[in-house]
Amino acid sequence: MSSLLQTIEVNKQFGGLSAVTALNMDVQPGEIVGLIGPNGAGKTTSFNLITGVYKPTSGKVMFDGKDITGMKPHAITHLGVARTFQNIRLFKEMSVLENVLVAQHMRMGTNLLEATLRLPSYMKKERHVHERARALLDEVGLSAHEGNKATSLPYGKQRRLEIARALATEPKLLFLDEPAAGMNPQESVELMDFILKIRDQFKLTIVLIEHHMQVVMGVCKRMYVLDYGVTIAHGTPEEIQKNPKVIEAYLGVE
Amino acid sequence: MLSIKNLSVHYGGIHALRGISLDVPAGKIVTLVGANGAGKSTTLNSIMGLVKAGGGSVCWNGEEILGSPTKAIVESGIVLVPEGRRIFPNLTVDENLSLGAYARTNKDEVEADRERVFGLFPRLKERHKQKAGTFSGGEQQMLAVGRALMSKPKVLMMDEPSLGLAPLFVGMIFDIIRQINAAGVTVLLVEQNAKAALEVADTGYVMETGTIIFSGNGKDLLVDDRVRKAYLGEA
Amino acid sequence: SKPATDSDVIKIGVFEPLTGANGAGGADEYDGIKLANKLFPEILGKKVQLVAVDNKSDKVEAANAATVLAQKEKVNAVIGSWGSSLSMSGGPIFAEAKIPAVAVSATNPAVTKGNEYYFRVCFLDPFQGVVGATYAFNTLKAKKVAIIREVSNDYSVGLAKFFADEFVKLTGDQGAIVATSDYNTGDQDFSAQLTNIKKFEPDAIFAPGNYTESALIIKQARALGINAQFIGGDTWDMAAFLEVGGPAVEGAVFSTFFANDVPINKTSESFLKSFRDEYKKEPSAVSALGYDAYLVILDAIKRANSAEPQKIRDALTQTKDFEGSAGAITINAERNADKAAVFKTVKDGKFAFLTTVKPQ
Amino acid sequence: MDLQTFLQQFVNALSLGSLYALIAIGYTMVYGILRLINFAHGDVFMIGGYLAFYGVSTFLMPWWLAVCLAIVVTTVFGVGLERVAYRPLRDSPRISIMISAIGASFLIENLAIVLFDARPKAFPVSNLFAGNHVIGGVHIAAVSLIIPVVTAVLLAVLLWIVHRTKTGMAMRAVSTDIDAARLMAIDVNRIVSITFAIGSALAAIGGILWALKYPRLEPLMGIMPGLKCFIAAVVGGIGSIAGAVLGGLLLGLIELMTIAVLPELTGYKDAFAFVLLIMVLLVKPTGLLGKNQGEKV
Amino acid sequence: MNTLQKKPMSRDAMLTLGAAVIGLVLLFVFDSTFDRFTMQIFKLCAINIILALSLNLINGFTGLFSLGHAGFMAVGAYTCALLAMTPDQKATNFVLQPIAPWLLDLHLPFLPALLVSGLIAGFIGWFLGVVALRLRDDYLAIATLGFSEIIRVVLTNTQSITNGSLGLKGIPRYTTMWWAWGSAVVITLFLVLLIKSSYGRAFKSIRDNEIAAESMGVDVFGMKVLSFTISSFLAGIAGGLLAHYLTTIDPKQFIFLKTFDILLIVVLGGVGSITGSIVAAIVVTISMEALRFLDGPLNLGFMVTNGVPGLRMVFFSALLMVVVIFRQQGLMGTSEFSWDSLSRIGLLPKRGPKSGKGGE
Ligand SMILES: Nc1ncnc2c1ncn2[C@@H]1O[C@H](COP(=O)(O)OP(=O)(O)OP(=O)(O)O)[C@@H](O)[C@H]1O
Ligand SMILES: Nc1ncnc2c1ncn2[C@@H]1O[C@H](COP(=O)(O)OP(=O)(O)OP(=O)(O)O)[C@@H](O)[C@H]1O
Ligand SMILES: [Mg+2]
Ligand SMILES: [Mg+2]
Repeated sequence: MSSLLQTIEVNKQFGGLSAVTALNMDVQPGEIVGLIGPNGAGKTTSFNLITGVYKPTSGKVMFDGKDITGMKPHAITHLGVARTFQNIRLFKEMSVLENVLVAQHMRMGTNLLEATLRLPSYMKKERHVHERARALLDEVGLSAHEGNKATSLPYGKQRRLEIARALATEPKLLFLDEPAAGMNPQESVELMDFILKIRDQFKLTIVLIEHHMQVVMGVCKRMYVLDYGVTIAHGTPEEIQKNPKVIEAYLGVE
Repeated sequence: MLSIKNLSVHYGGIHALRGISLDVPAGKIVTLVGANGAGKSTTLNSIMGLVKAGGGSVCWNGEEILGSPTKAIVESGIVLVPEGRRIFPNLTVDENLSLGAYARTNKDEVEADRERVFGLFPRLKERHKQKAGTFSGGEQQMLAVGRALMSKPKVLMMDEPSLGLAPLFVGMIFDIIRQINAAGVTVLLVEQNAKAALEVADTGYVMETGTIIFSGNGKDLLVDDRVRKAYLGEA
Repeated sequence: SKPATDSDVIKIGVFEPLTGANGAGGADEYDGIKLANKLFPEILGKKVQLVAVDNKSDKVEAANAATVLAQKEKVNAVIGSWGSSLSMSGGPIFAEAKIPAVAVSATNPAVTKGNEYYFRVCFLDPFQGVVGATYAFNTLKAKKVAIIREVSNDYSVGLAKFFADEFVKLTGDQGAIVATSDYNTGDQDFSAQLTNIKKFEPDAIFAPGNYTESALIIKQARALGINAQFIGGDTWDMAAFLEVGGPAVEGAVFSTFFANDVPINKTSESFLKSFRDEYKKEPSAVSALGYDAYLVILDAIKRANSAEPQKIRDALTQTKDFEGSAGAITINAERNADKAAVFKTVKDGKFAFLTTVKPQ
Repeated sequence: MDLQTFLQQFVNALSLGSLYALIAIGYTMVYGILRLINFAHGDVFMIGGYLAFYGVSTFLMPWWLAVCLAIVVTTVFGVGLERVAYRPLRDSPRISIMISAIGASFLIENLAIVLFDARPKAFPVSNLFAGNHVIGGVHIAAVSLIIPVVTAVLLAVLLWIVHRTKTGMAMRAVSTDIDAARLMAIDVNRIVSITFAIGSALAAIGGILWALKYPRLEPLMGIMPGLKCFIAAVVGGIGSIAGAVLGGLLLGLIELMTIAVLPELTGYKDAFAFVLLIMVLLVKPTGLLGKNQGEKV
Repeated sequence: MNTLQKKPMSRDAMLTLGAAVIGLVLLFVFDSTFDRFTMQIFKLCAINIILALSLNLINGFTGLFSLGHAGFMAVGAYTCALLAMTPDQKATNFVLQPIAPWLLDLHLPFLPALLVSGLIAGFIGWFLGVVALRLRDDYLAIATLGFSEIIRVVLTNTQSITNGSLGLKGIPRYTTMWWAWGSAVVITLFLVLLIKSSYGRAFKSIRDNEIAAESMGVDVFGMKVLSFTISSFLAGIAGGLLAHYLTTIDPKQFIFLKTFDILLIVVLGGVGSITGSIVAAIVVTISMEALRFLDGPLNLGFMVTNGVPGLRMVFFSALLMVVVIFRQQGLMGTSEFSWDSLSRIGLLPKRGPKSGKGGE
């Protein structure tokens, strides 16, 4: 099977700092892949490089057979890549429902005229995206909050809203940056089930950054370990847990 | 001793602290562990007066300090090493350290303390004229700790000092915490790295979504099943 | 409220910029109007009340202010405004309300053109430009003139054009205007323009524009070693021109409406005396004109024997040889005053009368 | 253009540019610390000029006393302005603070119109500054010699304060991270007040020098110089003192030398500053000496 | 409107329709009973509403700090005036330098002229947007302010097209009550629908978090340019209406301070609230007139002061500061008028239609 995502020797430097060095990731359709490593290892930066937020200093990013290196984030999203953010980035002044609706704007394919004149063609699409948005909110258990301001939600629910919003862009590939952060152990377990469920339901491929080992080990078939921007290991959870380099750099000696 | 009662903080709609209470006895190391967003940083920031508390009290040696300006709190001997280091990147190491001693007037004592910090972190001495922004993460963390020590703290509060540090440095930071504490400074430590933190701590508090869910002796907590499962990533 | 004509007071609107960029000019005109009102507070047995609105040197405000006078205050006549463009902003509003307006010092031809209700007691820019050029050519014997104009000021641009056309005609030399430089209202540094002009070694420099900018221009020109004769227009006739310019403006000549050192008639004498008593300062030309505008309206009311706006307007068109403080006023068919221009110079830090030039 | 004309134009430009530079420094200091476009800076500048004027002409003080008093009173005024109009908004959205600055600017201008009268006043220039020198056919006004000297001296003093004193260190700390500065027991309000004091004193000096060079005062005289000097500060890289000086000089040069070379563009002079600004920003969005502060995602 | 009515009538739609009808009747009543002054102010309210709304679209809803509005207004005002004036009217204006021949005979009825002025302003907005929208925050603010000043300077200097500083006068007074309020209502409706549409959500998402918006598939740059273009288009329309309201325009009145005036309205009303902008535009426009008494002599009961010109502006700016400091979110914050909010406070049956225009 051909890879859905491939990064080829991707590098990123900030001034003198090498945040990511020679990243070679390969993700097959339907997989759930983990990305772990100490703070500042370059995990979030890797996400940013793939989703177009940063431009790689060198290297190539291939998605679904296309070279997407240096494309604008919205164009990459258009191709079917979605993400959540480590430091939550919701649309603060907008309602929970609107947050999800925005994410569908791109897929609506309306023009300004039909949207402001509310032509029947637009109203049909509008009804459709509302239905979908509500379904997604239902999925993440936020239906009751749809009219509230996004920032009024508690932390854990904000995270779920971020996921719902990302799903609304109809991605093939989903990047989750520390989705379990701020969730208690019980919620984390539920999150594992949720991730597996959406993968099947939406036919997703998922790449996951997570410090919560229980979650990562539980859902990922394969994982990459970064340290100082360098990929120090990759393999199955079992292999990773035993890898001495990983234990030294990240997991710590038990 | 520093004693916090029923402290509560809101950020707009978010109830970040829901009335937490904890004690930091003089001369001890107390640690606060918990997941991302549990409210650990908020606790420290509201003690320092950087975040406005919605209610509760913070007593320091019997005096209420909640609501005092940050300047007064620092001068009374409580010092914070903030999350993410927050060193001044455009200033040199020397200037950063001098800022730590900003409120102090006795030049000789300040110079003596500067030497002490340099003794602790020889790396800083080597590069004392360098701009702090060009430092690696570990070096920046040393500077942040050194800068805090320059203000001659009675209570040193540290917010995730091991953040972004190589394991080697992490070990070193915890050694330094022990050293500082041994010199008579009370330490309130916030850590993601719960294991290391609980190992050095006399007392540990575990936080979850704005409340303290349990507390106890550091070593006891280390072997506590709930802690092992939730925070140490051990099944 | 009841129409003013039925009541005991006659309202005269004062439509002036009391604040903003033209505030100084507006205030000077207002001084003259207030003085006239104090000396001649009644006509036809009715009290004359001044209603001042500030048009803030701003066109939108001017339109509003004019509407206040015309519609809310229902004034019988209007005096003002300093600044032709502000007058033009109010013009259509007065015309629609059929209320006569008398401009004091608005010299732009367009103010009264096509507006049956707008009059003025001063001469026009084309006239002023022509007499300026004539003076430069005949009296100053200038052959080469440079012009520096305030490009964002319609008055200045217009005057420069009328001057240039006439001067070229007089000399018969297409290149008689050796340089034309521009600056903007409020500019304070003219050194670059002046240095450029200096190269052409003109005999005279025509610099129509606001008095403060003009004074600074002359000052900077002298500092750059330019010794050419400066010629200007009526806007220089302000005490502040002397104060800002200091010794540098010594010898500058300009055309204006009125000379306070040489009273031309009885009205001038009494105006000068009362003005000095009232304000303890020398009147500027526009104060005299403001005074005259008020008197011209009163005269029209008297002749019409009515304070009805339409009747005042009709009487105004008949104004003939009215002795104003700044000379005789005859309103012509274009509702403009045929008036002589006065040339003044600066001598020993004061304005000094040079000559009078009558319209052909 | 012959050499003499060129030199004359160049001297003109330097003289104007160093005056711009002087005012731009005050702008950049305030902006660097608070990220506030202090639209009222030009009005503080105007107040400085008027105070010196009243000192000399109404209270008949010797000019040096009038100048010193004007600087002191303007400084107090600037500090007061910060207290009343900006401090209550320190943690508010940027647009609120900027509106407050615009409001303050309107208020000062309108108050000045009521108090000082809209009519321009002639600034009494002491004979000390009224002279004129001719060097090699190039005419230089005495003020034009003084201004660059004052600018250079003030630049040196400021660089010393900012880089060599404890207060300066605190200023730099506040400008990078207010909360971290608080943690150092720095009294942020005091530092901000000091910054405003310096900024206002510079504005007063600028206003007085301006009035010496262009001896005319009017309530709205600060608007255009204020805007242009802000542009100079942005062009140089906002927050950078050396950048402000560079920007000011550059602006003076561009404004006057463009006219010198292309006299037919004189009418467009007011647009040069903006064209320069936009070109610089498009090439280097943080100004010539500005530092890039990207957002970390 | 049509599409709204096609849907089955909800309570809100009926209320809205009712309010619209009452509004229409009131407008008619006002038009035939109000005096000219009141109408003049009333019309200005409508123009200010359009200006405030268009600036709010870019500053409030899209979160871009733009200070270039005066320039786009100027473009609209000049375009509309030059197109709607007859060749004769134009020729009389261009006294100094003849009008460019191609422009002389270009003549359109008011509506097409107004639309073209919007389109040209929009086009310029689009072009400048593509250039400037790479900048952010203060840098964008100062660059857009710069563009607006450049436009003004160009208008001052292109004499054969704009008549330079002389400006244009005698512009037909086409802006009747119906045109002013008609445009205001149509534009309000357009903006309400736009903001409620998917595009409106995209704009707001950029304001709230640009990086997230980009990552959610919103073409941030394209959307910014779109919002900027629409805003310029509307400013151009407002400029056109203003030209035919004032009947005279010149470049000076479009100085950048004009943008600040509009910005103040937006901020007073609440950045990001359509209702707020409308209410504030009306309140500010009316109170500027209502406070005019401050400039005249004041009777304080115990004493009568002399007129202090400028006091009104002092009072107004002080008021503004108080609002900004003590109620930072403005009158409305980001909330909008809705029928529900009325019924919640039990006011619904008694509500007048004027505020009903707010945000149906
Ligand atoms: N915009 C930026 N400018 C400069 N340096 C940056 C930028 N973004 C990231 N970095 C640096 O790149 C390095 C990697 O950061 P990154 O956020 O990718 O770490 P991470 O692995 O996601 O860590 P964490 O677990 O803390 O989220 C860090 O040293 C960080 O400071
Ligand atoms: N300035 C702020 N504005 C709004 N919400 C905030 C702010 N700072 C923190 N919060 C919220 O308050 C809650 C507690 O945050 P806090 O930073 O105290 O957590 P923490 O325990 O220190 O987490 P971490 O391990 O990530 O440092 C979180 O939900 C966070 O999103
Ligand atoms: Mg990360
Ligand atoms: Mg924290």
